[in-house]
Amino acid sequence: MKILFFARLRELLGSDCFEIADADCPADVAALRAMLRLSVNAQLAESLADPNVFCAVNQKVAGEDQTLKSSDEVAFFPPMTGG
Amino acid sequence: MKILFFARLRELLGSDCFEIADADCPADVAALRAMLRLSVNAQLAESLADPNVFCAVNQKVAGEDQTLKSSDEVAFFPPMTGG
Amino acid sequence: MFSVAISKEPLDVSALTRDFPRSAAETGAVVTFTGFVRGEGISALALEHYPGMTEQSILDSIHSAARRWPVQSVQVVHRVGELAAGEPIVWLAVGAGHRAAAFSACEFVMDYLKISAPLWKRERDLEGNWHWVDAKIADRDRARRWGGGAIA
Amino acid sequence: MFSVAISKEPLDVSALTRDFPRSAAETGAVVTFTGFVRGEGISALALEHYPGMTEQSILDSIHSAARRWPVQSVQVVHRVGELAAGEPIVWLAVGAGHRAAAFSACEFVMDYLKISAPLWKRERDLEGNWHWVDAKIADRDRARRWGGGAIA
Repeated sequence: MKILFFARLRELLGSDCFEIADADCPADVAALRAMLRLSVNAQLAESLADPNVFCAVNQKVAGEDQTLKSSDEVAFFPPMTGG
Repeated sequence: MKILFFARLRELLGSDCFEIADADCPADVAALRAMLRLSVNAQLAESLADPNVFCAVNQKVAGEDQTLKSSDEVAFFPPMTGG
Repeated sequence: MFSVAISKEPLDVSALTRDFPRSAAETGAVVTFTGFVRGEGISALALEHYPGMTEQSILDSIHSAARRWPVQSVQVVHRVGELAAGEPIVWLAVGAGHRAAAFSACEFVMDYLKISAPLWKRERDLEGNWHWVDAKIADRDRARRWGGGAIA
Repeated sequence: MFSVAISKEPLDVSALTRDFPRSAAETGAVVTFTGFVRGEGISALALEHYPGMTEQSILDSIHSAARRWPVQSVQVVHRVGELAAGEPIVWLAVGAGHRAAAFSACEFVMDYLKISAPLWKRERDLEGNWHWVDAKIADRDRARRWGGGAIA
């Protein structure tokens, strides 16, 4: 299961994606955030705890209680600054 | 003293201006309207009595009590429909 | 940089867009409005103006907008004469640091142009007869949204 | 006719303006917005996006606008990659029968694009260092003006 990171978060990770074993797929977005925070550096862990950092599941912004399956495309990114 | 007419009023007059002797210059816009109504055809006279028909003095929209002198540029026209 | 032109020739909206003055350091937003002849039930449109007063009246609307919002450049080109369906009637552009000012000033200038610039439309119907277009109450109401003294 | 494109190449605003789809019978108003890189204190700007989600998110904003106002065509082209001061970042056009719908839909789509399209800016300062641009609270407040459920 691949987790995508964009912008500032991608830089903090040092890569544009983070892999976890499909078997370890967490139940929901909140559980995924908690799991990731244990695996990444302190700065990125802090960002993942920030409610202003979005999680998108299958390219739609998702709430903390959205359930996950290992085939989902999941991404984390900071608030948008386009336009 | 030349009085300019635009759009529908110009068509009703059959000309783009109406001349009155400088010596006959009326005191204000209201007096000019009254004077013109006696000199033009019934349809144009009716339009000149319409408060929605504008009078401009020296290219600025003027109220009924604006005073006139024979050197002023005076024009009458219907509501604007540009843009 | 405020400019107003009345044109007897067709408007080249693409060229006007290309040449609209901007500052690379300061212009963050440009909003444009183009009005077109809608061909529903008409075969042509003709526009008449009051040379001198029309230009000044549009310039007054621009200055009034510039007192309300921080705009950098405003340009208006209004067509007169006879136009076919689909041709541009008016082109207006506003450049500003940020989009809020550009949007508001552009809409404001159009609203005031509609009710205050001496311009008059005639339409030719499908039988070839010309009719003067009546002023719309809605245009007056729209301009009043901006509050009093707008042209002062 | 709704279209969204993400472009790595510079935007040709003049050509986009020329080619924007219109109906000679029905299109009375076209409003465009162009956003530019303001060069104050920066030497370059870079934009990153989320391929697929960015396009869909902008299209969602367009569909949301089209449910609120009678628009005929909406086109958005957003630049990504590295840009110099004065270069266009985004171009947006809305065609409608009348100007009120065109102005409102254009401003609405820009407001929602700002807060909902996955795009992120970095600026290079005059010393050559890159900094991520912080999201503006003002953008969120501006989008909220349009009321709830806007993207739904």
